[in-house]
Amino acid sequence: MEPITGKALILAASAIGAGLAMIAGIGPGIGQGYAAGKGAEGVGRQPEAQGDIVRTMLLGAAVAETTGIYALVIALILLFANPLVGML
Amino acid sequence: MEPITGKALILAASAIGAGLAMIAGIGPGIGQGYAAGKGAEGVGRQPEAQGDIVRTMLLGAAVAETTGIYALVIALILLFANPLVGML
Amino acid sequence: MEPITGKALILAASAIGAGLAMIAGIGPGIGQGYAAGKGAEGVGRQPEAQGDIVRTMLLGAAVAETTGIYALVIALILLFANPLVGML
Amino acid sequence: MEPITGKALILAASAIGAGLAMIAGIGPGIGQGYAAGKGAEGVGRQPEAQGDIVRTMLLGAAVAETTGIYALVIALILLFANPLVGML
Amino acid sequence: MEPITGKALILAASAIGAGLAMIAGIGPGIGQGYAAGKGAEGVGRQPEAQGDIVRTMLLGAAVAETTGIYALVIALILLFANPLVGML
Amino acid sequence: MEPITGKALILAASAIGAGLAMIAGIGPGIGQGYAAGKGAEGVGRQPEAQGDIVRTMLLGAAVAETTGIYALVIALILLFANPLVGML
Amino acid sequence: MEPITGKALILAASAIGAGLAMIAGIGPGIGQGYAAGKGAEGVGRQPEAQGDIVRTMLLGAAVAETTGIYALVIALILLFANPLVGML
Amino acid sequence: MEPITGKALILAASAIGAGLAMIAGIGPGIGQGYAAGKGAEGVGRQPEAQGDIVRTMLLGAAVAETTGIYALVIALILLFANPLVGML
Amino acid sequence: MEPITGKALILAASAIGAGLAMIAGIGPGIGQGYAAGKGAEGVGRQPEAQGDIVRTMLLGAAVAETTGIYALVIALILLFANPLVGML
Amino acid sequence: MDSTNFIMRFLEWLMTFDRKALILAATAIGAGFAMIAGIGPGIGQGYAAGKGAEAVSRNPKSQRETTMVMLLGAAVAETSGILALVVALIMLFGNPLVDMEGTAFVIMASAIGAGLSMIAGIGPGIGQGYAAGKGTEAVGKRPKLQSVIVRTMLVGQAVAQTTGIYALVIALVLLFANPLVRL
Ligand code: NA
Ligand code: NA
Ligand code: NA
Ligand code: NA
Ligand code: NA
Ligand code: NA
Ligand code: NA
Ligand code: NA
Ligand code: NA
Ligand code: NA
Repeated sequence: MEPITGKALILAASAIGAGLAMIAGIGPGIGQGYAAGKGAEGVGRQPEAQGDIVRTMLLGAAVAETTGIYALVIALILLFANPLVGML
Repeated sequence: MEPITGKALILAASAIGAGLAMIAGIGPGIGQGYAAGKGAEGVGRQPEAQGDIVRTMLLGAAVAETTGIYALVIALILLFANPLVGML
Repeated sequence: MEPITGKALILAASAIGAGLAMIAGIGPGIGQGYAAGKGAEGVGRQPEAQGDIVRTMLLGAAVAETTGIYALVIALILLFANPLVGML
Repeated sequence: MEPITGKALILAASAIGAGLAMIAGIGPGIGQGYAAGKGAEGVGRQPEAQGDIVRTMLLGAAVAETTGIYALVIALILLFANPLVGML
Repeated sequence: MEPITGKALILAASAIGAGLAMIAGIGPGIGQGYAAGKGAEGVGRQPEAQGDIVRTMLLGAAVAETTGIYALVIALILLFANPLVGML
Repeated sequence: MEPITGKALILAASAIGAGLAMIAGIGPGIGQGYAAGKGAEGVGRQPEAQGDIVRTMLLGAAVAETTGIYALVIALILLFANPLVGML
Repeated sequence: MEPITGKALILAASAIGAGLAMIAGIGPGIGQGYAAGKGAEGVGRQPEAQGDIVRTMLLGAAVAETTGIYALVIALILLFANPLVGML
Repeated sequence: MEPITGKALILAASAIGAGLAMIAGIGPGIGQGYAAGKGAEGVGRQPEAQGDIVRTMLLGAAVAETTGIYALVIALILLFANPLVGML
Repeated sequence: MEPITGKALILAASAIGAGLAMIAGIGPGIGQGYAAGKGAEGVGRQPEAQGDIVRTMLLGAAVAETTGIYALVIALILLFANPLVGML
Repeated sequence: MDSTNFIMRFLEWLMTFDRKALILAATAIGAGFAMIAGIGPGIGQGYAAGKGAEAVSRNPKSQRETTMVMLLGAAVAETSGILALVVALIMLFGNPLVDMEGTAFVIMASAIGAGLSMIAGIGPGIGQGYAAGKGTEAVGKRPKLQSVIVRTMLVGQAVAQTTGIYALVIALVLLFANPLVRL
């Protein structure tokens, strides 16, 4: 019978930590959706400025993506390159 | 009697981690819905620009989808290609 | 007397994981409701564009539904085709 | 003395999972309320378009209801047709 | 003296599940309040359309109530007609 | 250690369930506050319609209160007429 | 350390339940703040209607306070007139 | 058999703490997305001021990023330079 | 076998407490992003007032940062100058 | 005692710790919960900042008045953040719970309950910040009406504070006058 070891506890907590981190994705989803709506509105009003509008929308959306990427990176570290089990 | 092993604990935590990750879906849902509303408004006002408006709306919505996809990928990894049990 | 096994623990966690995943449904609910409101407003202002407005609203709402569907799929997998118990 | 069995643990977790799933109802509640407000505003401004406005509002609200229904279905499955206890 | 049985655990989890389900009430509360505000605004602007405005507001609010009712029903089932204890 | 009875566990969970249910109060608080703001705005613009505005605001706010009342009722049932302990 | 009794478990859960209930206070805080903002805006636009505006704002804010009071009452009952310990 | 040590408990909690911290990313995601939308709108209206608008948008977005960075730093400290295990 | 000490339990809880505190960062992220959007909009409208607009935006954003800093300070205290272990 | 009941086993495990350690661990989590209140002022004051920038762009001449109203309103909106910080600092540096008489388990839960309660501060923080923004906007449009606008703003903000105060009272009762430990 193999009991629960400290390593197993850390790995279990890492699964939950990875899931929690992904919740950050709510933010870019809302923010970029807002930018999409404003972009669509702007293009309807000034079709001649479409290039500038879409470029600004995408630039701003790229900035808004970062915290979603940070969270993904932390989750991937917890799942694939877990530094905590090495500290045991 | 088969007791709870470390592997079982990790797999149980993975089920909860997968569920937590999916909560990220709130974001794209709200954001893309906002874009849908703005798109519908724009099309009503400038029907002649419908193509540009819908195209911008869908481009922006695609960008807003990414964090929802990240969360889905993390959940699928936890459920189908769990790297944590291999680290035990 | 049958005690709590690892399998039971995973299945219990799967019930909670499925419940957590469904919370994602908040997003499409808010977003599509916003689109519904904007659609109704647009139809009132430009009744002649009703077809275009409703079509754009529904297209945008379909895009906004996806993360709700992802969450439903993860919950159904946890409940009906649980891959975690097979990994034990 | 009858101890806590694995089945009991799964059923207890199912009660919590059902409760968590219902939280999704926040979304349709907010979204459809927004549509209701926009519908009321529109009807006040263009009483002659009342039929179109209300019809669009209800169509959009029906779309916004879906994730609330998904959550209800998952909760009812957990409570009345629990597939997890059969997997033990 | 009677210790904690599986039945007790399920009933305890049902109390928490019922509480969690009620959180859904946030949605209709916000949404219907928005409709109330828009209704009041509309009546101030077009007092002659008061009947139509209030009727649309109440119709929309009724639609927005449903997920709050679903949650209440799940909570009442957990408290008064708990199907989980019968599955033990 | 004197074991904890099932009854005690259910009553403890009921205390937490009652607390969780009350969180629903966020919704009516936000929604009715929005209605209050729109009502104040409307009265400032059309003081002659004050009666109609306030009446519509209060009617809408009463509708928005319901899910807060549902939550209160569930909490009071858990605290004062707990049906779960009787099911043991 | 003294053993944990059933009574202690209920009282501990009551402390957490009281804390959870108070979270409801988010709602009235946001809603009444919105009303305050609209009131200040309205008074700036129509200073001659100040009395009516502030009165409507305060009436609406009083309505928005109720769910915060419900939560306070539940918390006070849990702390000072706990009916659960008497049910043991 | 290696049991769960204090060190393992701290490392497990650190995995969860890191995940919780990342949730802060919701904020910059929403805020910067709002800025992106407003930037796109502004560029559509005053294309001649594009440089100033985008520069202001990016400056403001940089300020809005800070709390997301703080959270990332805390998570990285917990994962890679955990000071808590050294305090044991 | 070295058991889990009280000190280890406090340090583990400190990791979770630090993570919870960082969630506060949602607020400044949203608020400052709103300010960034309004700043960009304002600069587009009156490019000649750019200096004043940006200065006001930054001043307001600095004020909005404080609670994110408070949270960071509490997290750093928990991680690097933990006063709780000294109270043991 | 080797119980097969995992709830009893968990509680027995908790009882292997020193009572002080249990209370202090719960305090760390409670302090973390309290800080979440900071979401509110962050959103609210950011809204006020945005409205301030907008007011300056619309009416640059009113910058002095609008900035003052923005800062005054934002200062009010800071309240819940400060209250949460103070409660967290009390818990960390002047913990009244460690020396409290009573069952450790109840005191532990009280530390977490106090922290949860403070989260209510999100609401007043957002709401008062919104009022600050609207006050700033209104003063930017009609600087001459500053006093009446600010008065209305402050009255409304005071009303919006109440649920934050209720939450503070519950937290302070749990920390300093805990009625549960005496039961
Ligand atoms: Na970002
Ligand atoms: Na994205
Ligand atoms: Na989507
Ligand atoms: Na839907
Ligand atoms: Na509904
Ligand atoms: Na209602
Ligand atoms: Na109310
Ligand atoms: Na910041
Ligand atoms: Na601040
Ligand atoms: Na209040």
